Amino acid sequence: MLVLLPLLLLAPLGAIACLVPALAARAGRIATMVTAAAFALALVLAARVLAGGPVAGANLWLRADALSALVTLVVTAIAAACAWYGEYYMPVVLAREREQDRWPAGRYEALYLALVAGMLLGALANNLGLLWIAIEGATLASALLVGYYRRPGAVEAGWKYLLLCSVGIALALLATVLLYYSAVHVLGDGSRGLHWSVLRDVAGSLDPRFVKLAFLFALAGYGAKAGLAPMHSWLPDAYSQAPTPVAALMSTGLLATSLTGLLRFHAVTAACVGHEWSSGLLVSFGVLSMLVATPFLLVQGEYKRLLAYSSIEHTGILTFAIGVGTPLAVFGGLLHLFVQSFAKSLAFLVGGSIARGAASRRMDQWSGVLEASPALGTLLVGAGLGLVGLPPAATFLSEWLSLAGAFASPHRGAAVAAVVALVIVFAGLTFHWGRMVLGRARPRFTDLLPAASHAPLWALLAALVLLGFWLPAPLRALLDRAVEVLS
Amino acid sequence: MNLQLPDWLPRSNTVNLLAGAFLLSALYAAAQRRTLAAITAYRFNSLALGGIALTVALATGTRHIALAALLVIAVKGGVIPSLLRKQALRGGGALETEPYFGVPAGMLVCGALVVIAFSQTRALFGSGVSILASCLPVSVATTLVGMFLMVSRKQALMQVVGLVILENAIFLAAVSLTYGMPLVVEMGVLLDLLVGVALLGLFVSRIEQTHGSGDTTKLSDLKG
Amino acid sequence: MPAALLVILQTALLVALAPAWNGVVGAIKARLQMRRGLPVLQRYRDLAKLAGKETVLSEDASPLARVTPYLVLGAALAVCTWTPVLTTRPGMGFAGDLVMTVALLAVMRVLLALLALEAGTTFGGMAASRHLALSALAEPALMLSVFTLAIAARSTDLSRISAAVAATPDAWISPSHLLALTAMWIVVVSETGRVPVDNPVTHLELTMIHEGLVLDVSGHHLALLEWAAAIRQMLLLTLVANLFLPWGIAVEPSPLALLVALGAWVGKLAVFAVVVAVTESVTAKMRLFRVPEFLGMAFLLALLALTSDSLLRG
Amino acid sequence: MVLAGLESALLAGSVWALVAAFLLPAIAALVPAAPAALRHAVPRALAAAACALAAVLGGVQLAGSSGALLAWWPGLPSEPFTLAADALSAPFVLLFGLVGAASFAAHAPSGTPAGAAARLALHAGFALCLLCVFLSRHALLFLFCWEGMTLLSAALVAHDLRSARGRTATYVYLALSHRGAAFVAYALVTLASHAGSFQFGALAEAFSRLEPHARESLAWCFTIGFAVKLGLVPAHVWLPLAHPEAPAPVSAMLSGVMVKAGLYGMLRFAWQMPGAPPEQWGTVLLVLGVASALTGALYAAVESDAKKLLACSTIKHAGVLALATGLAALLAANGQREIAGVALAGALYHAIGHGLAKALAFLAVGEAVHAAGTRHLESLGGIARRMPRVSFAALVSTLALCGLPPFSCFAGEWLVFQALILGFSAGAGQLRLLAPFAGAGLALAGALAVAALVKLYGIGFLGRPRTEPAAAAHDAAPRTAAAILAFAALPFAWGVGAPLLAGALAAPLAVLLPGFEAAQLSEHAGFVLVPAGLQSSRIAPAVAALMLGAFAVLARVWLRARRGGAPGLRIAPSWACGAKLDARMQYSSLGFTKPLRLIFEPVLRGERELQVLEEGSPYFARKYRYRSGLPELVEKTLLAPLVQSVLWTSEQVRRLQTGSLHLYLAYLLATVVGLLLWAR
Repeated sequence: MLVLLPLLLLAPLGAIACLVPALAARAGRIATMVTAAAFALALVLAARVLAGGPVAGANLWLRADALSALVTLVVTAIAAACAWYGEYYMPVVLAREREQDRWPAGRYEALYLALVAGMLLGALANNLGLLWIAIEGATLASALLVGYYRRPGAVEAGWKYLLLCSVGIALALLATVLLYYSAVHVLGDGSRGLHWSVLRDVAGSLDPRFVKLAFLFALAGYGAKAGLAPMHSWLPDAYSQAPTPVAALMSTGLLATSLTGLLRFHAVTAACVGHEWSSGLLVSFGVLSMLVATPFLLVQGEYKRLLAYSSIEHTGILTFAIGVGTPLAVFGGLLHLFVQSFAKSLAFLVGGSIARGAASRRMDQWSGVLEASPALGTLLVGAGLGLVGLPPAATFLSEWLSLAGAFASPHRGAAVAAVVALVIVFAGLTFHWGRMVLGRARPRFTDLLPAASHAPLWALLAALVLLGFWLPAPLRALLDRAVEVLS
Repeated sequence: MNLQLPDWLPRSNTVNLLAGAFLLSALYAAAQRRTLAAITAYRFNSLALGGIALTVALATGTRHIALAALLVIAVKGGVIPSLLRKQALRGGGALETEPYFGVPAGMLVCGALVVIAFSQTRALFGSGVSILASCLPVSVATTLVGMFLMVSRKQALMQVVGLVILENAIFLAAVSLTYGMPLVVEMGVLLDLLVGVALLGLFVSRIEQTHGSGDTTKLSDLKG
Repeated sequence: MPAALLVILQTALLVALAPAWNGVVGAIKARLQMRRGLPVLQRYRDLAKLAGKETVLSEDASPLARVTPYLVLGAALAVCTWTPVLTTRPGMGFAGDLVMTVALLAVMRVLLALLALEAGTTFGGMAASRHLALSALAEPALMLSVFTLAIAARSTDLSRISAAVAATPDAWISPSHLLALTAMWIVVVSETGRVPVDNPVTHLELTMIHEGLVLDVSGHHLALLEWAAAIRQMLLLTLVANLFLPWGIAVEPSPLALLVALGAWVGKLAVFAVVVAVTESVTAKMRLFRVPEFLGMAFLLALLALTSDSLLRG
Repeated sequence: MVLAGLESALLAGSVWALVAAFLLPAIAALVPAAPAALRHAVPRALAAAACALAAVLGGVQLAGSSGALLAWWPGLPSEPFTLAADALSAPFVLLFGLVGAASFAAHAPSGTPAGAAARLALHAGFALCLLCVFLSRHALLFLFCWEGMTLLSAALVAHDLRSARGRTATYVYLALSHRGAAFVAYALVTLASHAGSFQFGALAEAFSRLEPHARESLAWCFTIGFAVKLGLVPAHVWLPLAHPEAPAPVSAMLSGVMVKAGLYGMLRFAWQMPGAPPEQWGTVLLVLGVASALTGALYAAVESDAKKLLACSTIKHAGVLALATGLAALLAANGQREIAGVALAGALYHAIGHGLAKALAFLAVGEAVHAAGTRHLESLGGIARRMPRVSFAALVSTLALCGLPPFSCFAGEWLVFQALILGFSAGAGQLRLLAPFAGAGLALAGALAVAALVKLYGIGFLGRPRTEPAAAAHDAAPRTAAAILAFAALPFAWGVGAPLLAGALAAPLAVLLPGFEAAQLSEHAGFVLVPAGLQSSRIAPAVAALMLGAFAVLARVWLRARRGGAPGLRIAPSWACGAKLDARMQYSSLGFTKPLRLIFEPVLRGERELQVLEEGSPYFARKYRYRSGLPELVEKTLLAPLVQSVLWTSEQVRRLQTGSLHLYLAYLLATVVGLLLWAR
């Protein structure tokens, strides 16, 4: 509790601080400090979880198990990196917006921190209702951020995001209600009927018909939030229109949080009606997401949309791997959840710098990045390696561990489909990356951001590569524990 | 908590009646081409929901459901429709001129959705379970109808109406099945809804600013 | 007779008689065409004269050009040491076999083609180009046709093949043998630059192949190359004579058997000379781009020989 | 014990030195005060030394393995990553070491210091991955290194950032290689899931325990995957695109060593692990081998780009390797283990022999091409007089790649021919039908390769320079030239020493064909090469070479004796029928192979396009544009339509995302309804 409360309070307090006019000018720095502090706390939390098992608080409304700790690590790490980068990025961007379109200073950071707060609450909530509220809150904050720029595209994307995710999240609420109903019957006491840890313990005696129905709605609801096909359609629009740091955070932290929501339902369902039923659904939706994303990746002209589809594909891998359910696959899936965040956020952020430098978001305007700016070019290549899952990026190991686990399960056909999708995606992404990285530098390309803005990017890349060679023992232990949580 | 229905509640009861009104008002909204009329339908829908909640509260004597019921009536039956109305009037009370489905076709689809929902969820209940459970089919059906409303209408506000009806349906499930969730959750949900609707309103006016009307079919620049 | 002596004897025979064969063919042709023609030994006189002359090298030539003629002659002579001329007793047989023979012939060809390109003139390139294109077909045909025999002998050792064929008197009746022989003969005609593939007595630029290769070579270098070419021709003819038609060859190298073998060998070469002379007198040279078809036929025949062997022998 | 200590020292030394060479340039770039030598000279020396150590390791391992290993635990839920050499990897490690040492010794910095350092680092990293591919004993590590190898080499292929050709090559290379890698990875991972472990030992055990059907399908997956790396038809398309684009020392390793990693993979995973290759494996490999050999040789013959020509020649030799391996498998399946051993010995011996020759060719030709500033044969010429040392090396490699004695490729091909003939005679099953075609294909491919390589050396190095830069070319830096010249001794030694060295392959051969004794491949104290135990034919490359040389000297002595002094030699301008000789009067590369193109027109299907740019009189236009080309047949008929259809499908699927919110909502609705209906 001593860790949980500060962790949850830091971000909202930071958000309020950003809105204070006196501090608004330095809101960027505040956001960085707050998220960095949150990251430190997340490390402490992970250590506590490793040392003494789940950390609970607030009468079991909050509870951090290994999975929460893992997601918290992802959220805070990426949030810190994105905030750090945003310090350099947002001023440059805003300087180019029209005067009347600008938001008051500090507003962006406040929303950003609100989003972080929502995600952290979602990660740490033990009560499924609370989880729902957190994710809905994060959705609302991020909807404003998606529509942050006052251009028609941003409005359109924000609208679609808000509407689709609201429907999705409403379905998730229905799922929560259904689960609660079945729990109340068993427990007789409504106060604990939404506590996940309690639900899982009594899962065996829940009414399977309601649990199944709940899982279906949760799958559609949280699945829409996580970007599973065919509920994914908001994702390319939102990611391409949101400010780059926000897109990076959404595609990693928000994805992880929403997926955790789904996985919590999955764990209860599996414990209630047996593993095969819900895992079959997860595997099918995972593979479907991979297959749906693939063609879009091949014929895509815009960088951030490309990343969005790649994000769908990665969500597919994750869902697939965790759905398969063998310990190795789940380990691979969770590791993938962890490491793909570094790759994806890196890809978004470096893309932001390049898009500003090239004054275009279209990839055909980006040729010769490596020549124009060796640093950005190298980072871009690193991000690409992470996205396609090639060594030395850690995603290579996580993907193949997942597949190795999948081949040892009954879902071999799905695994083959996944491999096929991965291979085609590889061809598509390599093609785009080749066009961007190689070739003659554009004459007017200049990196508008200060060189210091590369620091967070290098940090992400370093983490991505380092994890490809060496998984620290505590992280390994944390992943192992998280696997236990899910099985 | 006692989940059995108290004896005094008649079998042909208020809840069933109100549930019927709930579904009907949703269908009525789905049959409307005028935004304002749809908002009014939503208001009735919310009131029916509030009525059910109140009945449940009275029946079970739980105070927090009563509180939730009152809040529902105030927020969903009062604040939100008014907000939407104001928004609609600002946009000139736009008419849904060319919905993707005409009224008869739309009704057919809605009918099909209702049948699906009933057939899929009724099977869940054996005999002797809480009679309030008959609200679940209504709830799922209304969820689908709300979604259909969003799919078939081009006016941004109509889609918002669809969304809030959908939320009502889920609230109905919560109230009828479980006699309400823990109060904190209920509050949080309501707060989120309120903020959400405010946000939706904000976006509707932005759409009207940037695109000149509330027609969301114009929002198709982002594709592929 | 000691093996070493035999090797030296056979090599010496090949080397010494090589220039004569062309002279014989020329003489027969002249007789057929009612001309007097050159003396049979004129070739030796030409070689002697050239050997004494100064060589002119192009200023564009690389250092390789200075040693190529020696290497070409060396390769030809090396092959001579293990070619069975009079006897199937293997002397230097451990050093080279059929594959080695073909490969060393290819060494000669490659070096010649490179030499032709040294001076940077048009004719050299043209001749090298044609030479390589034609031998790209001829070489596999040569290899395949001899493989037909090698498979029967279960060896690529030239002496063993010769002995094996000699030991089965009715071998030549087999279709595969005849097919292989035909293919081999076509290859020999092509490789030695005879009508209808090439005309050894003309320097007409549109048609020449072999003469073009050595157009820029003069003096003692030319002598070495001409001699090497004659030896190569002799080698190929000897392969036909002693692998495909090995009758008369000495299995045991007693003096009498060797004498008989010598007679048989010379006789076979003489018959070949007559055949060539007659062919050259009655047929015209082919157009250059008809030649590939001709050689392709050899390739196909050789392939057919191999496969028919597998089909017929089961 | 001493041997084990030595082996682990060699193993650790070579791996860690390569790691250091990989990291040093980057570290030196980060530390501003670092001496310049740390950026290039030191890492290069380190890498060369590491490769030399690897070569020694390979040699020692051939003599006998002690099981020394290097382990590294990355924290994954599996066994530690393990590196170790065994008998099967030993010949490949040896090849890697020899070629790598020369490649690094000849690696000269060019361009900006930063670019040069980056290239060197990539080169070292590539070498590291390549070495580890041969040494890996852990499936994931193997995959890691395999992909790393592909990736780093792709980065080197793309080293000229501005080159559009390089970009295309990189893309095709990566895309195709990844398809191959996916097959390999699929099979490995499946196997690992059966074994419950990633260690090779456990994998092998699991592999042999699988039911025959599963075993075969996995072996086929491996084969398909590795065939891409080996460059077999129809997956060879990447090879002539990618290999030439890399810097010459890297091309040398790509063609010389990396391609052999494909062979290594096939032997390891489709032969050694399951115990015996699948039934039809030999036949398919034999047929593909012949097709590849012919395709490679034919395209090499008609190619005008010097480095591309060499790459095509690599396809030809890869075909020979596949043919030999397939032949061995067929024979082994028919119980002819002795002959199978001969074929396999041929494959392994040729793998190394070709590796050495091709590496030398790339190093030497690469230097020449670099000096002349163009890869196109039409713009070269006269190099031999201007760069004598490099040209000598090029000549050696040319002769070796032609398969001529006494150089390295001859002995291996000889063994293959022996196996073909003996196998045919032995009447081994399908071989009776296949052998004639295989022999014919091999012979035809060999003859075509001769034409190709004579063109390379004759047009590119001899004659007169066709352009100014070619005329201004001068010999490479002394260090580079010395390294290349020293390396030129290897193809010669590998050819002359064949009888002795083939016997050294006993250990790897015994792994694949237990009971086969490779020592029987040589006779008479290692002077004579014979097909093991069969004694049917014999060659002595050393003796043949000696005789050739002796007779050449004898001829010289004879001429001197006749004249009583050195024969006269005069240098004079070339004669051109009285006209002034112009470099453009020489045969061009295109013209040189015109006869071949005509002969093989039905196969090559060249494209010609004549465009009248400016009309003159009705019969004679003033200006024409003539364009001709030989599109790769597989590329045109197989790959291009495939890519087109995938893209077309993608465009159709893209319509799902029309931008209409209503449609998106409808997807959601449909999903919910669908799930409800399904869940019943």
